[in-house]
Amino acid sequence: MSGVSVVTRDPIVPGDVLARVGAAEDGAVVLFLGTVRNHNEGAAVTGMTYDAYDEMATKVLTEIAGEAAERLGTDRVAVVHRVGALEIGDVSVAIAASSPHRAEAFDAARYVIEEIKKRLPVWKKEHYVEAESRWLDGQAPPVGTDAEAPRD
Amino acid sequence: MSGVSVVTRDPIVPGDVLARVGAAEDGAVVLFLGTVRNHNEGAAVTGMTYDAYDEMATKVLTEIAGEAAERLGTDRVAVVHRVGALEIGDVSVAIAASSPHRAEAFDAARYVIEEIKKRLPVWKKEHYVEAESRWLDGQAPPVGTDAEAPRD
Amino acid sequence: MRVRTLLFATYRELAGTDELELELPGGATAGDLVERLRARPGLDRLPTEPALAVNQVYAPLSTPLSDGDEIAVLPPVAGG
Amino acid sequence: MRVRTLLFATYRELAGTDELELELPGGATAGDLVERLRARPGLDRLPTEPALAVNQVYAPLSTPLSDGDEIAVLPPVAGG
Repeated sequence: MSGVSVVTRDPIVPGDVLARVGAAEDGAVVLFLGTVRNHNEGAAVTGMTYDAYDEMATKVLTEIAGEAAERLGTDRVAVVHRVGALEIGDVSVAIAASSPHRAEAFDAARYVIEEIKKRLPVWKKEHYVEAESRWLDGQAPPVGTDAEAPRD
Repeated sequence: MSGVSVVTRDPIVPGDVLARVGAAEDGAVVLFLGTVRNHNEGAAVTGMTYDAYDEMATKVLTEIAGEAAERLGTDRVAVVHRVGALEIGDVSVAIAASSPHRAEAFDAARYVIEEIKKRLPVWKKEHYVEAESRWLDGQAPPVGTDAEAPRD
Repeated sequence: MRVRTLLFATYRELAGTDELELELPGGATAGDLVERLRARPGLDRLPTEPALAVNQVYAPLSTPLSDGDEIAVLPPVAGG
Repeated sequence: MRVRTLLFATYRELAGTDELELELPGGATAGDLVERLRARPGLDRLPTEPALAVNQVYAPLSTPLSDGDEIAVLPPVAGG
């Protein structure tokens, strides 16, 4: 993988993530940025604290990027997820993908963000102007079934 | 429109296009870059020359960005198309879109590039390692019908 | 009336020029202009129904022209 | 056997800690661990079938545990 999959406490620099993808044979690059917005379900938001199971999150992110690379047909996928205390406008996640044709680059970037929402072990606590901070409702991650249990 | 729609002969700086979108209420930003690739239909490519009907292209680009903004639900769309002589890896088009939620940002960026391919009055001549340069086949633009002719 | 015709990409190469000034009879349409163009050397290879823009807006062959109009004859487009 | 339990987000707040070391009988499963956790103060509000990861891989409640395993109890995830 020419790209990178990492969970970090440092601010994300979109240009650095973009620079991880792209190649002479590519005609399309897609960059997705998730940013902290100032509202949610009608409430004014002042910031967001991201908590993560760091070691596992890096593994899951690498897995997701690998799956995206398969869909993409190139290994040019990069994804960085930030954790810690973020302010409005801060980038929480950056995903870049490049490929010879555009459909695959769009598809790969979209796949990575959708899978992050489904299974990255990350949680966020939203801070409000007028109410107590709260952990946002999430999605139940896909737990292995007995048939595919990791041990016998 | 907080964004911009422009046809230019200058190199495109992706970060500048990205900086044209985004707002405190947005949670998603999508950037698409079209780049000149080193191959096409099996032939090795050395570069691409873009020709445009400049004045009309700027108008059409502004129209497309306006339509994308309607789909997006925000006015945060920016699109820059380069013309002139480009080398492998050069960015020929940059599209940025931002919105509160990701689906709309992906959709808007995708809409702009698809519409550019259908109706932006731009042409490209590909230069090859082993053959004479040639104008690439394009798409017939949507010419108005008699019913919607611009004059009476 | 006098109109300005712009030619791009392959059509410019067929014409050997990117611009022509033409005199047309009153009441002429864009389609009439195309017929006149196709009578010129090189431009006989122009399609009979090319895409056109009149004053920078896509327009059908039936569009009536006026003095001073700018008509662009456009090959299939290939931006992006 | 001795296993390490990690708690995150709301579950960490219920437990008042982000990590517990527990002694379990041989042959215990991840489900048995959850039952033990739910017997502790605050953690009675843990779901009966929370999502789990054993050694950083999502795993079902039926997963048999081994000495030294790291079991994470995971609230519904909300990344991005």
